[in-house]
Amino acid sequence: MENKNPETPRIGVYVCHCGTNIAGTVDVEAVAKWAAESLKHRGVVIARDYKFMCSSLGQELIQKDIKELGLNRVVVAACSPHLHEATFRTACKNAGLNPYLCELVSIREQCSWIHTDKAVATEKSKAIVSGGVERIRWHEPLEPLKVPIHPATMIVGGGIAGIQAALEIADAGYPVILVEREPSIGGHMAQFDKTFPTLDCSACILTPKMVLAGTHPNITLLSWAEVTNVDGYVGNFHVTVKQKPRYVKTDLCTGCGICQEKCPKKVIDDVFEAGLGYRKVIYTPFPQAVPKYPVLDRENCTYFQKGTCKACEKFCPTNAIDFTQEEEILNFDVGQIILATGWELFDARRISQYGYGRLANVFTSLEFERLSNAAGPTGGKVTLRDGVTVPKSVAIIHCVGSRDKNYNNYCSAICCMQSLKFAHLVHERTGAEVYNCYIDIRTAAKSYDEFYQRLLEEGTHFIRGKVAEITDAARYPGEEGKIIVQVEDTLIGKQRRLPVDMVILSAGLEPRHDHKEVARLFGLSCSSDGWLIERHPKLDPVATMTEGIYIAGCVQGPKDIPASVAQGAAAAARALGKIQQKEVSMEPIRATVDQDKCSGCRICNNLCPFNAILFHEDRMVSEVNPALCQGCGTCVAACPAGAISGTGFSNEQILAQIDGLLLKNIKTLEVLQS
Amino acid sequence: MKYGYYPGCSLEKNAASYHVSAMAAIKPFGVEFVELDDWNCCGATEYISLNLMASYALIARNLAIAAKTADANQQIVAPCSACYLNLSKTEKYLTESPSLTEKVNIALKEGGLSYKPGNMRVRHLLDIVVNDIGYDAIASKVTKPLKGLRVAPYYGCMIVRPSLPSQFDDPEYPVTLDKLMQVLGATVIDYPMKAHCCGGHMTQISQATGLELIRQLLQSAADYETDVIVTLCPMCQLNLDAYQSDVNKYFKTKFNIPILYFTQLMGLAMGIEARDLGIGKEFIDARPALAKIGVEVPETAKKKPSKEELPMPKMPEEV
Amino acid sequence: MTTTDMALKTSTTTKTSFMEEVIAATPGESRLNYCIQCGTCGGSCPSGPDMDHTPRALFAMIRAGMKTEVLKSNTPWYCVSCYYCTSRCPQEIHITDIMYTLKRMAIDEGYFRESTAADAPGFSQTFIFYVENFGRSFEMGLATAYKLMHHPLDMFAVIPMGLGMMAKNRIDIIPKRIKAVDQLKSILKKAKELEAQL
Amino acid sequence: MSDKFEPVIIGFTCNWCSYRAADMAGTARMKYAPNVRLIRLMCSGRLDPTFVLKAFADGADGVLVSGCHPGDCHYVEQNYKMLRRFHLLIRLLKQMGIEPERIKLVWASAAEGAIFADEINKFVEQVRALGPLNWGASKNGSEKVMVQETATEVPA
Repeated sequence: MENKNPETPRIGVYVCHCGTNIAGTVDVEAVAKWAAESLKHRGVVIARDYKFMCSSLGQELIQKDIKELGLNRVVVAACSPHLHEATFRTACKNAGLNPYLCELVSIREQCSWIHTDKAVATEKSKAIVSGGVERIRWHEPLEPLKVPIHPATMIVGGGIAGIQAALEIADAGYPVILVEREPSIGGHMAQFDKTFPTLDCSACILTPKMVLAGTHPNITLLSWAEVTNVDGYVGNFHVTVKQKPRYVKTDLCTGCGICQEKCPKKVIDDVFEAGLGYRKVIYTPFPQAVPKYPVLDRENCTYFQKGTCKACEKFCPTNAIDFTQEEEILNFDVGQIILATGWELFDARRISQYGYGRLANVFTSLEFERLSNAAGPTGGKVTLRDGVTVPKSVAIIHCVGSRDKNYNNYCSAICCMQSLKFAHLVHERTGAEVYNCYIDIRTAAKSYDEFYQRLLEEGTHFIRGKVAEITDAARYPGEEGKIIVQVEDTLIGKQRRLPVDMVILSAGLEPRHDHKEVARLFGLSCSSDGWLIERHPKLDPVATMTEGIYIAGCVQGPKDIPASVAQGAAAAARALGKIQQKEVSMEPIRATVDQDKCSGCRICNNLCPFNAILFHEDRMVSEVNPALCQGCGTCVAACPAGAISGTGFSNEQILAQIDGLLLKNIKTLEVLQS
Repeated sequence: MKYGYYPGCSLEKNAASYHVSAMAAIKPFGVEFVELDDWNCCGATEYISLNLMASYALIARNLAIAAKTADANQQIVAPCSACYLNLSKTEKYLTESPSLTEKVNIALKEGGLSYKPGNMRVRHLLDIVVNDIGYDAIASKVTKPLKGLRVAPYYGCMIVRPSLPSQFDDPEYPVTLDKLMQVLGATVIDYPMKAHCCGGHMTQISQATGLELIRQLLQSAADYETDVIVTLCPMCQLNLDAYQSDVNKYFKTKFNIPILYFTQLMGLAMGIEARDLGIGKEFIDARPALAKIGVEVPETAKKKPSKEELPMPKMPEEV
Repeated sequence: MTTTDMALKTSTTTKTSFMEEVIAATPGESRLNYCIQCGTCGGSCPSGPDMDHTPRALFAMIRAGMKTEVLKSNTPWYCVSCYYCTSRCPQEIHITDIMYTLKRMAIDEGYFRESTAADAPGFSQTFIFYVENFGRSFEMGLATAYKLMHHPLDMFAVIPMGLGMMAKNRIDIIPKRIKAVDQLKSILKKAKELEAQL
Repeated sequence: MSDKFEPVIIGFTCNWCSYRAADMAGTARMKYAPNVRLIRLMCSGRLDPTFVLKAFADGADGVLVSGCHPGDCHYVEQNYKMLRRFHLLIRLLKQMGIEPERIKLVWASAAEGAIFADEINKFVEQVRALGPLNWGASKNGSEKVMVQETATEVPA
């Protein structure tokens, strides 16, 4: 295959020793020598080896050759491109060579580190270098794409992570649209009484932030609303939001609460009270709700069911009730999006041997949060489900639905500390004996293990064993009327039966039930567990593979309040960074359609998950929007006419690399010579 | 619908009433069981404790016979939980492991047989009754509902655990038998021990352990004032029934709970006579409980044999 | 070989660890090496209170290579095959199957005689004697032969139940026999040869 | 080096999961067979069947294709699109007289270096057992025919 590039390639090959990391297994001098001789006819002008190519001296070596030998292509054989591709491209750029004319091939992770036979590893390295040389011949100079950034940011989810992100961006002076599905922001944190490990009152630290978010001049707060569509790309997203009808005119409502007081119908509150309490049909989930306007639950409303009642309307002093309100569709242009949609509680009924739903005094963690909450259904009094009896003994079960192949593989991260907090609250409120049944106590954060120490001091009984079953079948005297927790105390190697009055299941955290739809809506991907995937698990934990969309809080994986806040702030910082740049440069790895070759078959149209391919009905050809295209190349591979090509990963480049890797370039020469 | 029928050793004699009542109860629904020709014992839980390959070969012989039985429609019904588990588990492991299948086939070849796993559905009798016949069809045939009879459905272990491909109910909190009993008009008690162990072979190996497990079960059912415990496995029936007096002696308790097969109650509700359902063979007399629903069981010759009595002659097979 | 296997190999000095032996002798993927010692099995086991080691403890001992102690344990013999452990295990370990493996190993290597359940194999062997020679199990023979061999004094205790079984016509006095006993015998003979080669 | 046949295998990885799995195997110094030479694509969805045919024509004895696990694709679902193509490709290879065992698909997440290494070892043995392909040589010069013309896509 001959190069169609007009330019005659002048290629420099640089083979790195990486100390002994590569040189220990690969004869790097031999590789460089071979490249200089055997690939000369392929345009290799110079081939060198050096101790550490990535050092400034190594980079200078390349830069010097570019200038002095007039190199127009560079191949570096060293570590993985994920480590140093940017380093060498920048070095080339600084020497006046377009950075995309530099290719880094890996002979460390892909060769020296995984093999032991030096001869074999050296031969493989030669093939890898040869592949790089053939490939770079087809590279073209590329320029990053520049896209303007709209200064507004949309934040989806008004829990603590979303609130934090909203405040950070708003305080920096940029507009935020905060969308919350429930009537009030606050999320799960608003349901808690105390927060570990300091035992601050959750409401005391959360409500001021909620109020700020509700009143901030730069924040548009949309509660009782959901995102229904997302179009566009980084810097220019168009988001459609459905505002569900509140049946309350927010411009008239003062939040006085008379409607709630007068509403004659009570229903079980499955959301805020976790099913442990009641709310009215017209309601704010809790007194400090933000915004303060109530929501009328149409499904349960007597007026909507039977056509009479209207108590709320009759008593409203400002005539704010409006039964004719309808769903509204709102459209927003934003530059970036932060997703902070949070988590849901594992359904403990799935573990039928734990008896939740059958045994009255088995509670979930969220139920206990409400039970212990001063504003909860019992006013903070810890009682059995009869609402009166104070338990004398309580068992707290860790890892319910977590670390279990039958349910969720992952550790829910917060349950150990949460269970310790519960143990403390039970001690404090009831003086009951408390048994914590755990597999491992995981208290790996600042001041967490100290809290564990404190619980030991308080006399909590710690039993190391995953609970086998919870039953009301009394077997021995003393078990009648109790709930019996059967567990192996693994530290003594014996089965134990703990007769207790109350059991709290520390149920794990799960992705929201609609996580798949959310991922699809925003063009993101989730792991097999259902959590959204970050761009890099360590080095880029809040960005996603979609430019301009970030994730914060538990939507990325189970985490506690401090970590959620940190991620909210981190996501905001990433968004602010882009806003300040006013425009964003994007990797120019994109697909393009040769309009002359396109037959208009539209096969590519449906393949693109980012809707980057438009079809021009008038001309019957497809076109790729470079700002939407993420460069995966699926359309390139699919185009039957060969009309689509991918910059950075073109057919020519890859086919040439195959030739190179199989040393076809050398063999052809040998055939010619013979 | 026709199925291959694997009665298992117990149903030949000890649990003959299970076999008789099952046949009587399914007959009105047009379901036909074709007994596998010259089947052999499944090895219970004992053979696998001694010899792995032999135990798989033993069970595979039955699977091979079933596969050859045209009328079996690639389905085997086992009324005994242990037989069901052994057949189903072997089918699963053979399907998953070609090397195990290869060895088993080398052994089968000695007997002129071979078996290709992957197509056989092994099913418990209860599965056929509740899923293939169905609650609605059964409800339509109930002529004498078990009104007022307090029934404790007892599942035991091996039809609900481990999770095999043939599993049809929850491993911890099964409900199919509960629903069936409700359809028959009984008052079903929801007691926590319904899927716990009946003691299995522990009555033989460590009496104290075995009797304690039986006691726990009887205690829980008695706490809920049950009239009768209904089972679906001959081993469970034998343990709870035959050892009940030993439990009473050992723990100084006074349990007197009859243990019947679910097919027997099904038959009664459908108006079949007690004597045609093998009722009367239990150690714990079921007559007082059944009298509550107006079922009369004809007197059997003997109530309690005394020590002096000589063995009875072998009786002819029941119809 | 998976990398897990490699890690195990290097962590022990012996050529094959006891745990590897147990895994190799268990059909299917036993997942024994995934045990996190949570105790779900020990907590669930109906005979747990009477075992000298809970299943969990036994697995730790297998890991530690305590072969003699493991095979002398009464734990596998007290397993009632209720499958609660297997069904509940958060690591999906085939615990019941491993118990069967340990029983076979204990018999093969003779350790069972030293366990507190020394008679249990006798029960299995008596049961199987009838299965192998008649194709069917035989309760009467099982009860008398096993009791006579292992608990002669209990023989009198089982008489009332035996008589009761007879009175209710629930027990055969002579064993039933399948037609193709010879065919079955040759199948089992071959299977045992294959087992011995393992 | 022994005299046994050492197959040459071209491996295609995606940029996000499987290439990183290979990196991970390297970083962890896992040792595995040296017969595979990798080409990094942005996504397994980029895999044009032409690439595979080209590799065989150029003398490769086997081709390894790898991507993110289903559901984990960094481009949402492009690995599924590759999967569809992969099945068609196997049919095509059969028609061309190439044993389907010469091509293998491996899902590997960025954390599964061990799995990646294991799968490569297994695949190398599999291809070794098949022996050399010599497809390019036997077709002598006809390789140009199969480049570019064979890439087809079945609509979703």
